[in-house]
Amino acid sequence: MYLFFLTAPTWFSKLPILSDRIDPMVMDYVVWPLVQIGALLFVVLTLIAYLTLAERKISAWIQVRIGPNRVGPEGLLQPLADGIKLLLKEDLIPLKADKEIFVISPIIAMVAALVALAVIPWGAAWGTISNIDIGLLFILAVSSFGVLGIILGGWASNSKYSLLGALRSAAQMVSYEVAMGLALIGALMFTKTLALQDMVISQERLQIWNILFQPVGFLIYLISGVAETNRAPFDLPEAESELVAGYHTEYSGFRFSLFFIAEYANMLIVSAIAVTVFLGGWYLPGLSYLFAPGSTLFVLASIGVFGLKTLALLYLFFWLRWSLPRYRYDQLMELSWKWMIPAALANIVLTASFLVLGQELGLIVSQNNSLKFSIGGYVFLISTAFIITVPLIWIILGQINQRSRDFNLREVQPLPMNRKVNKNN
Amino acid sequence: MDLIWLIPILPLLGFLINGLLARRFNFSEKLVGAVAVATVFLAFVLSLMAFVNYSSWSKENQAKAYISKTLNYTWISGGKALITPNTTSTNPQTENNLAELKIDWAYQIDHLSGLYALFVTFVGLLIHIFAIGYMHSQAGFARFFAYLNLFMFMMLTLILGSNLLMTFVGWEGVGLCSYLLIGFHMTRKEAAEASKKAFIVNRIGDLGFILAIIAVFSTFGTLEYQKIAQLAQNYPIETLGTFGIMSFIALGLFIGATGKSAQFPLYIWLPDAMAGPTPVSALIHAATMVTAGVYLLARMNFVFQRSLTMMLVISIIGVLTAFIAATIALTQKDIKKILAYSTISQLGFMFLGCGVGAFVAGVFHVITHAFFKAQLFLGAGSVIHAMNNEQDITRMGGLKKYLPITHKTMVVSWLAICGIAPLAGFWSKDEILGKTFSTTLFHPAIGKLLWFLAFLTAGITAFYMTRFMALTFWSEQKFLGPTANDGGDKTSEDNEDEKYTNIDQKNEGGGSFKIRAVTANSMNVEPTTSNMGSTTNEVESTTTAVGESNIIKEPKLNLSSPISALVADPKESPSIMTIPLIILAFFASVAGFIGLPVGYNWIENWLAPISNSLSKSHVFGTIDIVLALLTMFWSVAMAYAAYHIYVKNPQIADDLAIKLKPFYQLSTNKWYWDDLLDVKLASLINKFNELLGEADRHGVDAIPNGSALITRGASILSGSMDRYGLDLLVNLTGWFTRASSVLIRTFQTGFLNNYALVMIVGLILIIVGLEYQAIQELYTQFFPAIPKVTPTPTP
Amino acid sequence: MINIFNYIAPILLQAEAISAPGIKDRVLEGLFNVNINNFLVLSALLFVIGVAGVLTRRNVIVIFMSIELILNSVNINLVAFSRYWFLQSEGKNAYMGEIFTIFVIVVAAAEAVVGLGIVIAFYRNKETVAVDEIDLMKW
Amino acid sequence: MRLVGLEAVLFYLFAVVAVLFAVFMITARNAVHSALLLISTLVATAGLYLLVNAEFVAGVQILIYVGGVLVLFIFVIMLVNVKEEDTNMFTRQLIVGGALSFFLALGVIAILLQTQKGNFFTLVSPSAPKIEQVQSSSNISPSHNISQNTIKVGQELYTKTVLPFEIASLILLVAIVGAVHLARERKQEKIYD
Repeated sequence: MYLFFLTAPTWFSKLPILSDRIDPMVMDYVVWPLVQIGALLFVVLTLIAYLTLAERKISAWIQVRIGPNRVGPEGLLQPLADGIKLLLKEDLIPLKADKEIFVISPIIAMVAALVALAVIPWGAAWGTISNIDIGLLFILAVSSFGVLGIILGGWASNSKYSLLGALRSAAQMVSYEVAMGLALIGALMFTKTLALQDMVISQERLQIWNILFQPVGFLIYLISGVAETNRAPFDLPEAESELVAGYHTEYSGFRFSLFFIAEYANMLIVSAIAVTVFLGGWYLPGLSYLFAPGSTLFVLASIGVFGLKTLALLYLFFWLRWSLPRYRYDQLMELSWKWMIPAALANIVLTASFLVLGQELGLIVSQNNSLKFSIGGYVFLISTAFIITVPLIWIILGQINQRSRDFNLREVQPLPMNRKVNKNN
Repeated sequence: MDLIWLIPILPLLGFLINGLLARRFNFSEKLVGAVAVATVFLAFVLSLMAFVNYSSWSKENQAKAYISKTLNYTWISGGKALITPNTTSTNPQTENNLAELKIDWAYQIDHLSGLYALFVTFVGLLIHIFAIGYMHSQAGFARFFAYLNLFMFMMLTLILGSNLLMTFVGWEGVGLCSYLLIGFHMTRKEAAEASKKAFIVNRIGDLGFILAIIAVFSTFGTLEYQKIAQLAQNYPIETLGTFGIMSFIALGLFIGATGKSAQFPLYIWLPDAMAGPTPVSALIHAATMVTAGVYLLARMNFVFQRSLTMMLVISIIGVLTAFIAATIALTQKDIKKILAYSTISQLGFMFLGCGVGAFVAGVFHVITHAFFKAQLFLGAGSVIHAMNNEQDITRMGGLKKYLPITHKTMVVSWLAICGIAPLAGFWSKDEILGKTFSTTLFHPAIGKLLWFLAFLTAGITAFYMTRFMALTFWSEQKFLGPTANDGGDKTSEDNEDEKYTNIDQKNEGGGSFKIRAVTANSMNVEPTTSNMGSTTNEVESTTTAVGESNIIKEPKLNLSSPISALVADPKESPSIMTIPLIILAFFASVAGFIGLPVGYNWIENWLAPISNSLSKSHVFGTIDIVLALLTMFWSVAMAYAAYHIYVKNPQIADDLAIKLKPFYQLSTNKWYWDDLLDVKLASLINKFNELLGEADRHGVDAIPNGSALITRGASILSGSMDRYGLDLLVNLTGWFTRASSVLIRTFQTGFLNNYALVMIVGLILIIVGLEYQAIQELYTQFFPAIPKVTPTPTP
Repeated sequence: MINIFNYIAPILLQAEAISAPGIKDRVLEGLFNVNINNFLVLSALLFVIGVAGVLTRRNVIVIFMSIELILNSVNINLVAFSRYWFLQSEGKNAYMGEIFTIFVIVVAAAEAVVGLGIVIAFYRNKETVAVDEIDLMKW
Repeated sequence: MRLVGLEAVLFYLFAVVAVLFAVFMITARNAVHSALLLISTLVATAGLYLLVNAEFVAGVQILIYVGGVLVLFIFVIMLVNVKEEDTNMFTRQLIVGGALSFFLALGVIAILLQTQKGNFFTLVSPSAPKIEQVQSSSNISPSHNISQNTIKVGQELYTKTVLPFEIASLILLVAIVGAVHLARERKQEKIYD
């Protein structure tokens, strides 16, 4: 087993209460991670509580309303009130439900969402809990557990709405997971690692954000991310108007709130990964001039930068939800298989070609598992990404979907009358 | 430079995209064209980069060929093979005369292939661009570009391949593409037949090539060019009259080259190949594919130089081809066939150059010829396009004012092919002529004779090219101009009348006259024009009519298709077609400066590592200047004569044709070579077949008839035996099978787990069988009371 | 290579006691000295459980799952030997086991996809997935 | 290869979980329960992979099995919607099959015991190498001491085993096409064709 926790900062290990009694090794690998985890859980859970408030406020502003403003000043205590309400509600288990799975599935969803938080690089140096070799793979693997929670929850409720929601969710998430994974590969070619902290460091070393090399990848990732978290306009598994509430129709009280927290935590993770992979993570050009790299202030500032970027993307999530209508189910599938996945594949091929070409032209040097660009290399890669890749992928998608009925708004040809569908089959 | 493997692969990619996806996804013409042009353009850019990189690289590496490491794998690995090298060779690969048959699929670049790849991709690029305009809104647009891209892939594989077998693959591939593209309008009979002809004639040459490849391997034990080049140095030069292994290889390669480059006995396919679309003619049948033969000669020059016999044969064949084709071109009427024979003639020049040891001059002429001939073909394409697919030059004339750009650019190429001083053709052609005159390979008299024939041919070239230009552009207009466009309103009776009157008129007199017939739908002439072209040819070969008269007997008077009349509204082609013309014309005028005989001869220096030519010692002297001036004046004189005859006094042409009737007929009938093949040879074979048939019918048939009688008798006997003896056995077998099946079929339960169970039983049996002793030992450990059965210890 | 568990393990197992040469402690240490054989036994057990599932269950889908279990037991062997070989051969060809595992996973996924497709097609016709009702191929 | 200390403890934990849940899996009445138990077994196996430093395979195992294959299984179970098998959970060859499995287990383990004789549960001799001492690591920057497993596997995968890799992708393609063809209804085919 290799080391994957990061060591404690000096100011922590020199705290007088601790340093006398505890071995420095135990301090680094037991005490400090526990402190970090505790702090992270506190911050994230609080944040999630207030994200619900933020969503209601934002939706209110978008619809020119005021939003919750009764509980506390400007409604700031609303999350607390909601939480108490959910905790005190009666805990129902339907009679015909599969009891074990009904109980265990919200826990699976919640745990999967929270475990993924462990590897996200929240900040420079000690701002991160752990940096593991398979970081991105770990996130994708763990988030696939979340799917399991939703499916099993829907199935165990023994209700047709829940089952339909679960089925939809299974198909949707499996589909969009493919697009999501493929969209990230283009960026991986630049960072040359799966470890998330190393990804940020590689962007810091190149002094650029990957989104400039990977506009298509970023877009695909973002769209798949929205679909992966079951947010509008892809919220078919819990479509209120069709399935009552989808997979969590039968859930109430605390179990329901677990699903709810899992959804918001997933949003947070998707945003954080987008920030890490495409938007430079905690790296901000010029930050190292303001604070000495490695200093405590620098780490705090980097955490702040990461948080701001993540919150900006979260705002985008809310904005999308209250602006766009829901997709139809076949449109949803078509979007994944006919648009996202071909585009992601084309993006991979083009990116790889341009990287090889750049190396042949001498603009890019690859050594020790990292890339080095000359000025021409930056210009070459960014210009090819925007001038060649984007239009070419648009053309390819246009060709693939030429006969598609829904997306290019053509007249739907009705089936001819003499072609009756044989109902016996 | 490692990216040279991409140069061929890119067009292949274009081929795959256009060939596989275009129809499925209904690609627009723009997209198809963009894909095709973009791949070729990238290939061109890569060639340029590789060329530049290689030129600096080769200086540091003793001008070795550079083999790309990126795409390089063992293609054929066939173990050891017995070869027969000569005793003097010290080949490290061969021990005990065994060589490893290991052929790589690798792309290499050296001085020759770099140059070739550069001009092939460049000319190809321009022709691709031209073709977008030319093929506009024709059926099979995507198919056409897919074929063109495939052709580029094959041609570049031919050029850049690092061994003979890869070249052979490319060789066959370009033959295939040529076949596909000649027969592009495959619904038309003559196109289909022309494509078959091209393919079959090429096969004859390819047989020679295959034999040569086998001979090369059995001699050298390798097919890599670099190794052959080293090993060939160990062989002695086979002097004139001797015929050793080197001569054999050279002969095989030369036969291959003869087929592909349309040399004397096998040239017949090239004129017919003009049934393909014009850009194809320009790309494949003028600029690139047909020069593959010259490429092969230059590539394998170290072998050819070992055999003086074959050098002489090449020279003679080359000069004969040049002369014969030039004389045929004098009287052709189809705009593209003139150019086709001209191409054959120029190829003859190239072979002559190679034959006298001036391989550099041959390659030089390939490049200059590629530019001006491609330009001429594209110009012809532009003319055809403007004339609504009319191809007969005797019906054109006066196009100068309609097609200014085409005309100007073609004038440049015309001057270039005639060999007028500063233009490209002059330098290369005169280099060949000069090298021929002063060749040291053969007896001086042979050189002089070859030179004289080539000299004559140069003049004839000037004559027929001037005739071509004159009839197309400068002479009187022979079709209805855009003002007479009201013919479409006429009734059908009128049309019929006019048609017949026209034919009458034509039959009455020879001489040049204006065709004024108008048919109802002559304005929307379908692309059936090579129909016309071919019928004119047919008629030509059978009629005894004289002069330049257009005696056109339309075999079927079909009302729906126009017969002879022509109303044309020639307009200059769109800029996508004219820009390639201009670029090519520019290169046709300046390409000669890469091979100036005085000063810095760039191409000589560049190709020096490839061909340490035998006639290298020749120094440029006064005699060359005299010869060059002589040739030029001779060409100018002939050109003026042609101008005089065809523009100033058109009737002279007819008079001349009557006076020189035998020669005229010889020329129009293509020296009766086609007839000899088609009629005489075919009828000879037919007669032989009939003879055999007779013998078969009377002599041989008696034997089967007799045997049949015996058989019938015997069958009656054996039938009865069968019925009573054998049937019993068969029935017994059937009964046994049925009985046993009752027992066996119970095992087949159709129950999945049962089958798995049987599998596991087998697994357990295997374990027990294999590890019997181990289990037994274990058993005795736990139950020591039971004695061992086999006391032998486990190994 | 920094092995954190090696650090914590002595605390956990009371290292001082073990290092004393008592027979009982040495047995304990031998038990907690996991080598390739333990992986082989685990793999064999999972394999046999999978086989038992294939032989006895009626539901086709569960049989498929048992097959996945069998493949998984093979993967354990491959990965364990990969590590074993890594230490024996000092890193040469050490990752072939893991790579082969990836291939096995890929093939398992393909097999599951096709198999489940067949199950759906069959269910559509006969409305059952019980394996002893799928016996159309018997005599 | 030696796993000692906490690693050994974790090995036994994962091994027991894997075997126990595997047994539960083949005896569960409900197919969904079976799937969930199989997932547990697979996750425990992934933990074993982590113990022997095969991080990448562990990640792939979870991503593909849990995220892909088992979701598909559950999806199909829901789609065919089989009622619980009340009486006939096992086939009629339960006893024979169980016995054979038992013999198989005996046979396999017998072979293992015999061929690896003396390597099980033996006493560790006092001269056996001691547990490695942990070195201080507080000064090493984080990006340099993480495992290189992914990089190594990737390098070998795309150099030495390129051809099997391509073949595997081909198999996947064939499987996709086959599955689509199998699972598509006649009705759908008629509409789309």
